[in-house]
Amino acid sequence: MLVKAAWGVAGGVFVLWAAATLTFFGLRLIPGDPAQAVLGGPGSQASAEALAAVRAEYGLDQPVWVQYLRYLGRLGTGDLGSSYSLRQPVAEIIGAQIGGTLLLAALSLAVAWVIALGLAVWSTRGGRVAAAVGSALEIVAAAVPHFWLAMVLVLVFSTTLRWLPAVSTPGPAGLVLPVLTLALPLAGFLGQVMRESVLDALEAPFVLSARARGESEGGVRWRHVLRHGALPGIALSGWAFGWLISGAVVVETIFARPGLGRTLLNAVQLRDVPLVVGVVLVVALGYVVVTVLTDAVSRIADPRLRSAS
Amino acid sequence: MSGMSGVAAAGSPQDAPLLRVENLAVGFGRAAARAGAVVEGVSFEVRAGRTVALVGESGSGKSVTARTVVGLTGRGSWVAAEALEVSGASVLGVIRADGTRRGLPAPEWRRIRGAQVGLVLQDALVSLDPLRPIGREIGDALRLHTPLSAGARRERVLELLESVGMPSPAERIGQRSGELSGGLRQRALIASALAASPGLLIADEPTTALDTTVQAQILSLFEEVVARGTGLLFISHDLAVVSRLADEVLVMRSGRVVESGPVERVLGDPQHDYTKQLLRAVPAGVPRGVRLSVSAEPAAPAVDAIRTSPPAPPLPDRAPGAPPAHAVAASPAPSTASPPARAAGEPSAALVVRGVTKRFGDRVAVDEVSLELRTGTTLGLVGESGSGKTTLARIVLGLDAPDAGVVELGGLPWVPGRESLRRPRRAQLGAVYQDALSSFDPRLTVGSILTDALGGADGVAELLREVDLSPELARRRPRELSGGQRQRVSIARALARRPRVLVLDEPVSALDVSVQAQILDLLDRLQREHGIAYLFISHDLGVVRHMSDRIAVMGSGRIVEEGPAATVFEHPEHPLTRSLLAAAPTLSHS
Amino acid sequence: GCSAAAPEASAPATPVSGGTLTYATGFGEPTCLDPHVGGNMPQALVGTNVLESLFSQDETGAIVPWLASGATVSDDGLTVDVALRDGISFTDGTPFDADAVVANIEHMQDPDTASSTAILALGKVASVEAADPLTARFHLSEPDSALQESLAQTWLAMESPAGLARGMDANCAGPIGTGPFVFSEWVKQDHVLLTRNDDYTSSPAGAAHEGPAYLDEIVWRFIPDPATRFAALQSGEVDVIDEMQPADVVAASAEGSGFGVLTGALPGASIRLELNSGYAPFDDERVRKAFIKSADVNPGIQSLFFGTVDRSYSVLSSSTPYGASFESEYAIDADEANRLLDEAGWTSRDADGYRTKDGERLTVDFPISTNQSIPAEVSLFEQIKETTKAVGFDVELHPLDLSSWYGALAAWDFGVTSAIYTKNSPDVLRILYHSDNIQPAPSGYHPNHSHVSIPELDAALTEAGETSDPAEREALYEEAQRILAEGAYVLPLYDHLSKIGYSDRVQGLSLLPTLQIPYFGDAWIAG
Amino acid sequence: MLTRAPRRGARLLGPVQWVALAVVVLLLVAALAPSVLAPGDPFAIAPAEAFLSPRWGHPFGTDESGRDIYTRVVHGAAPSLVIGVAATAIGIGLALVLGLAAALLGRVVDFAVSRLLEVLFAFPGLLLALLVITVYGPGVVTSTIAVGLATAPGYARIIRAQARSVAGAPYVEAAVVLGRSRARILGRHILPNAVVPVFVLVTLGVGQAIVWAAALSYLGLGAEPPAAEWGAMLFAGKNYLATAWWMTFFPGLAIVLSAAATTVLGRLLQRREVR
Ligand SMILES: Nc1ncnc2c1ncn2[C@@H]1O[C@H](COP(=O)(O)OP(=O)(O)OP(=O)(O)O)[C@@H](O)[C@H]1O
Ligand SMILES: Nc1ncnc2c1ncn2[C@@H]1O[C@H](COP(=O)(O)OP(=O)(O)OP(=O)(O)O)[C@@H](O)[C@H]1O
Ligand SMILES: [Mg+2]
Ligand SMILES: [Mg+2]
Repeated sequence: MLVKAAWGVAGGVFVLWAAATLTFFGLRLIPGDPAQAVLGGPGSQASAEALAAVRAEYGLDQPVWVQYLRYLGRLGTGDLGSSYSLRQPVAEIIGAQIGGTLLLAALSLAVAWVIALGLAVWSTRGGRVAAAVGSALEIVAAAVPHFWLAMVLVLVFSTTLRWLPAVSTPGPAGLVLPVLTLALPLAGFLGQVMRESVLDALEAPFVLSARARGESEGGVRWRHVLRHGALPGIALSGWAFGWLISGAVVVETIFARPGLGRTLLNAVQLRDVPLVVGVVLVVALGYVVVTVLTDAVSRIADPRLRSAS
Repeated sequence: MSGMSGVAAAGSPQDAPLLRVENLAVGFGRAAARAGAVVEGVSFEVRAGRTVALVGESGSGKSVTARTVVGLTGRGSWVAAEALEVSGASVLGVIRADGTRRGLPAPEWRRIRGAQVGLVLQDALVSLDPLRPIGREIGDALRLHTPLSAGARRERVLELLESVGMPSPAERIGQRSGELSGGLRQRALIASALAASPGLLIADEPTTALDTTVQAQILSLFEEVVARGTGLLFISHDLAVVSRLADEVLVMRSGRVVESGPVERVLGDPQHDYTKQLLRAVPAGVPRGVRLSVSAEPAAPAVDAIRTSPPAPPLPDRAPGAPPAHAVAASPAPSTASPPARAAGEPSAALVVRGVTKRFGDRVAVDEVSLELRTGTTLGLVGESGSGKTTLARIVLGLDAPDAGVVELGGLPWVPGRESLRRPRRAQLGAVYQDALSSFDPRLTVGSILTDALGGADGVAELLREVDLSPELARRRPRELSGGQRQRVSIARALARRPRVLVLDEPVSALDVSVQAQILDLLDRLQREHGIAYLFISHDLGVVRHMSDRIAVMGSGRIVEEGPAATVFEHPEHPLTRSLLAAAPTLSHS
Repeated sequence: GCSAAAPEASAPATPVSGGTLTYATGFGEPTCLDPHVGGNMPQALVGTNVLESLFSQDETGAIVPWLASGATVSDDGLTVDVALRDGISFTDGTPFDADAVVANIEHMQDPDTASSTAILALGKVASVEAADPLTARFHLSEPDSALQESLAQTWLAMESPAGLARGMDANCAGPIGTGPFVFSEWVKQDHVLLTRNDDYTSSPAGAAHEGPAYLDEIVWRFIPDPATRFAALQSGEVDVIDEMQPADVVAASAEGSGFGVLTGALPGASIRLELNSGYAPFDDERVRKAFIKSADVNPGIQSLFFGTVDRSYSVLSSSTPYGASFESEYAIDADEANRLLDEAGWTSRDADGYRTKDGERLTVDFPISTNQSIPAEVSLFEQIKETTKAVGFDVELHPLDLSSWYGALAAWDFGVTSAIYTKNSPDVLRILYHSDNIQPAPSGYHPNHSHVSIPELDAALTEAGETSDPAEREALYEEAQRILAEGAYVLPLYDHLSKIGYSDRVQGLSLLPTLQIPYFGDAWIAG
Repeated sequence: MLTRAPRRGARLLGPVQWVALAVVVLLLVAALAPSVLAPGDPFAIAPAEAFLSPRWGHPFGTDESGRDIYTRVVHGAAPSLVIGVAATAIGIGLALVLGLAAALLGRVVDFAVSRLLEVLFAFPGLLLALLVITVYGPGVVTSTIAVGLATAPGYARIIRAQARSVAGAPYVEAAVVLGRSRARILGRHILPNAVVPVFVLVTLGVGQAIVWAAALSYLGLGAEPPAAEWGAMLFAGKNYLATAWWMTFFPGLAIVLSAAATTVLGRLLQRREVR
């Protein structure tokens, strides 16, 4: 178990290094001079001196491999550089934004889980109709683009009914719509997978065994089926994290929530390379952490994984 | 409510049988039309301390009958019976207008399940929730049916584990089924069925997935349970097992009981043709060359005939080279009867294995194995599960490279060596696998599989006929065939290039006895006709004995004993061989 | 003129102090709060209530003193003495005096500041000196009739010299002014917090009251999506929003809606299409004319803006003096357009119906700044694409983010574009159409997108900028506008309106006439 | 999760499947011959008829320039589908190369590709797309490529697993025993069996690709107005959410329906495949 964890961490570090390297060289592909970007993008016709000053400041006058090593060195110490557009250390910007995004993602994941599992367990209980309705709901939910869902939710709950705020407000009310926007499609995806394993579990001989032992229908679902349904949900949490971060880009923009997603979108629009790299790396780190965690949780929850590998 | 009145009507519970089934019918389909009946007219009783066995081929309705007793026939099923009583109380519930029953209300069923009737399901390996410790699974029955506290339940679970012979129960109680071997899982499952001390235990094929040694242990466990006064309804298709355990036996076929009575009478003096056929299909003790299967008689539920039309011509007509006496004789034939190839003087070695060793990490799967397979003969390879049989077969087939040792084919080096050098001589060596289906490319039809093997479309029909299949099957895909048909296609493919040696790794283990008998007969005939040498691997001693000229016994990667079949079986020398033989239940033929 | 509705009229209640007002802007978040740096609308909006200018304008557009008490122009027009009000301090305690003015002007002119707007406005200012503590003396290279108007803009607002001395990064994060509010917090991507300046003394002319503001603080939020912004106003999460959609203006103006709308035409240039006359195909006057004669915009303006704006035939905004209309030059005439294009050699048509010449399609690239052009405007551009397609133009719309759009403009990689230029003076014409401004400013921005280079136009604009005789100015500006209209360099569309929506709870809100920016010095929250 | 056994007893064509098939047929007709369903010009403006709510003659209403939304939604099928299919094709094409290389070219390649995939997985879909857009600037082509790239790692993982299991399948060993050459085994058994299930992935992927491409359009990074592309229509319509809901509702519905329908279809094919 410990060795496994150590390997997991080593793998994570490798992924981070590779992600950093990939972004570093990937963003070298941006046409034009990074110094130009520092001075206000392609529209700026900065003087040669200004450009030279910026190059010196950001080390852009060095050979690429020196820049790369320095970049790695800085990353190693947690220094993500300085944003071109906000003129602030990237780490500071991310530090200020990450909380909101993580909260949003965590809540959405939890809500999606509850909805998906609830729907899977409920709709496999009734007859054909409930099953068809459940599975149709999941497929449609998974097909709904967040931005559209967000608009429809705002139209219904903010503009028409005036129950919930349309933009993020400090209280919990402001979280309801963004969380729903992210959670519903995710619940669709998770639900499809969970339903499969719920159905598998319901057909499995061990459920028949439990019934033969005198277990009630509720007991069967609570003690056996629920866990089996939840397993793929745990296993997919790493993927769901990535999906939620993608969704946060859209949702934070629509609901005017501060967060990494919106920061990233702005940074992309301003071609703020250090900020883009910073956000991407932090997200990669988050993904790695979540993956290591879900692997561990999966292994605890499902002993079959332990013996298999 | 109706359950209570049932008790009153049946008199005092002590006199009543634990289970009384009268004229039971079960089906899947429209209840009103009594459509889709899979069980019909089944009647029997199980009393305390007695064992009743249900036998019959796959799909004959054994499991359905068992599940009906605890009301778990499943969605879309209907049940009708004159009586269905558990401990003297009817469990039929309300009678519907069409004569079928609605069954008891769920809460009443729950008071019966586990408490009065314990059920050990057919799929022992997957009948325990893999996510929960076995202690919890076993304790569930106690939680549901006894007022015991959590601590007391744990005590009782430990006792139960002890009583089913689980080694170091305190340790095992926290393990999940995935951490247990098949035998231990089966014990845990039996413990969970026995937990709330039900009077009646139903065990559905409890030993099918286990190897013979473990099977023997489980069977003695059942004997103990019955000795303690529990009634046992035992389901199996293995007549040998049944003959050891049961007091009474019901032979089922297509949902009906064709014959029933005390076990000695039914197995010793079968009246019904089907029972006879079943008994004859058991290869154990049947000498080489004697047919096991009855040629397709109209009443026989030929599994292979499901989609085959017209039925394959009966064997005797198609075996011109074989002495007709062998083909039809049901009486023991002289074991000296030899096919033409065997008669041709001293047979040469078709395959020689010398000092072959294979390791997987620390585990030595095959350890210095040497064998010789003579032309036109069969070498049976037996051994416990995991003893290295398959690994050896793969090495012989040139699929895995041995760590040491050589294999020679037809006197020339075969393994180790480069595949490109082996390829031209591949035609000499064929293989038949246990899981025929997965050995076929799912996208190809039978025709193209055989065309591939032959290297041309000519002769596909010929080849199919050779294995008693209709040439029309060429258009089908393997997954549209029955198990027996698939195995025939697999054999046909192996024969396509007229190999001198066939490696058969458990070729009949997945098949029903009657189908198994047909395949064994087919193999026998082919050997006689073509003089092919078989390396025949099986864990079923009966099958191996029936098929082999010589026997090699494997244990932990080594060949512990090797010799002529009769010698090995009648005078086993190695302890391992003896224990294997002892564990194998045998059915004494009349 | 200016159409700022006076909300006070409808609610003659007594102001109450205290409370927090939330403002949501659609202009985006400035990257630097110091409007000297660069100089765009987002900076002016958030800065106006913090940073004050030397002059202001009244509702007629006339210059009135603010931090200055007056100005004297020398006879040759080359020296301007600006007298300063006494007793005003920046919120960091630094006194406001002539040295401060000098420090500010020098800061704006310093290339390192990377100013765009201020440096252009100060183009004729050679130097500034402190004649005495309360007199700042501007030395001009040429007479500048628009100097005081320029100095009235927030982009030339006065900041504490001590603040400027902190360096660019610190000053960008919170410039220090004399206004009714101070920058007290900037949570990037979220909000800027303005808190009351309790020592406030320098209310502008026309303010409803003297002294500190009523509001405790203003939370300045950034909600880029207009629909979300309006939804936030409707649901009461924010009190005031800007950049309203035309449809929302109609909804919020309705009686009993619970909301009000303040509108005012931003001074400077009207919203217009600039035809890039420096490069093909619009280097040919006939092609430009054909474009203008085929771009039928009136029906679209009617329907897209729900009657909230009027079609303009003038390059200058209706709130800027000396605007001249040349309606006849912009009459739609498809036949004439076809004739002109035939004459210009664009005679054949390709399979898609677009005109071609020498195998080349009559393509007009139209980069659109998604930050500057509101959606209704983009829709109008789509309609222009459709109507000009009838005579064979292939207008290709390219919505771009700000930096790409600047990039396209800087590279002259466009046929037509629409850019906003807000300036409270007809001198905006010089900035936009003088051939000097084909060259970019230090920030990289070249305001003369039409690439107009006509000596007579340059002369008229220069002269108008130097003379202070109103009649002469009017004649010269009219001449300049005639040249632009007849040469088909520009297609005026409508006034750039500032559209501020507010909840009924907000009282005393007004627009400062200079740039039509909301002024919160008098605002208070009722109930 | 994408390649699992079919549910026993599940009916192949229930009402949901029929509806999905109908939607897919409609989609194909709309994409290949839009004029059959909507003879009008999707770009024809009529400012006088702007913002009409759904009614006779304009079943989905009109937009801010008086264009008929029904016509635009129908004509929007082709570009939206092309983007979806092209993005999926890019993703799967790349994934095929990576996945097959990993599965068939030996341990070293497998190790390298597997690590690369792990790394790519650390960039969530839209982030990868945004990175690509940062480098190459916005536009339809970029966003198509971006979505394709973003989906490639997921497909590659599935294809690798598929190819590996096929390469180790008993029937491949059976072919070895029959003396088939490596090339023949690869061509006759491994590739067809590894690649055929990929077509199922395509159907499952197109719907999601449409959704992601629309998301980029919605963020203003995709198709340019006045393109009749669903994402771009949503982008334009969102400004009139409170006053003209039909401008966003119908294009959104088109996205949802086509994504859902292709998913159902993919499931159906998957079931046939594994059956
Ligand atoms: N839920 C069900 N729905 C429809 N048919 C069923 C169902 N369960 C069993 N059957 C059918 O009932 C018949 C009897 O099945 P059953 O499982 O009792 O056979 P069995 O004798 O136990 O065979 P085996 O030896 O293979 O376990 C079979 O034809 C089977 O297909
Ligand atoms: N590829 C492999 N890697 C590691 N260990 C293996 C591998 N193949 C087989 N073994 C081990 O080698 C031993 C022999 O296995 P093998 O499959 O040959 O047994 P077997 O006699 O065929 O058993 P069974 O009767 O269950 O089929 C077992 O302990 C098995 O776990
Ligand atoms: Mg059974
Ligand atoms: Mg084996």
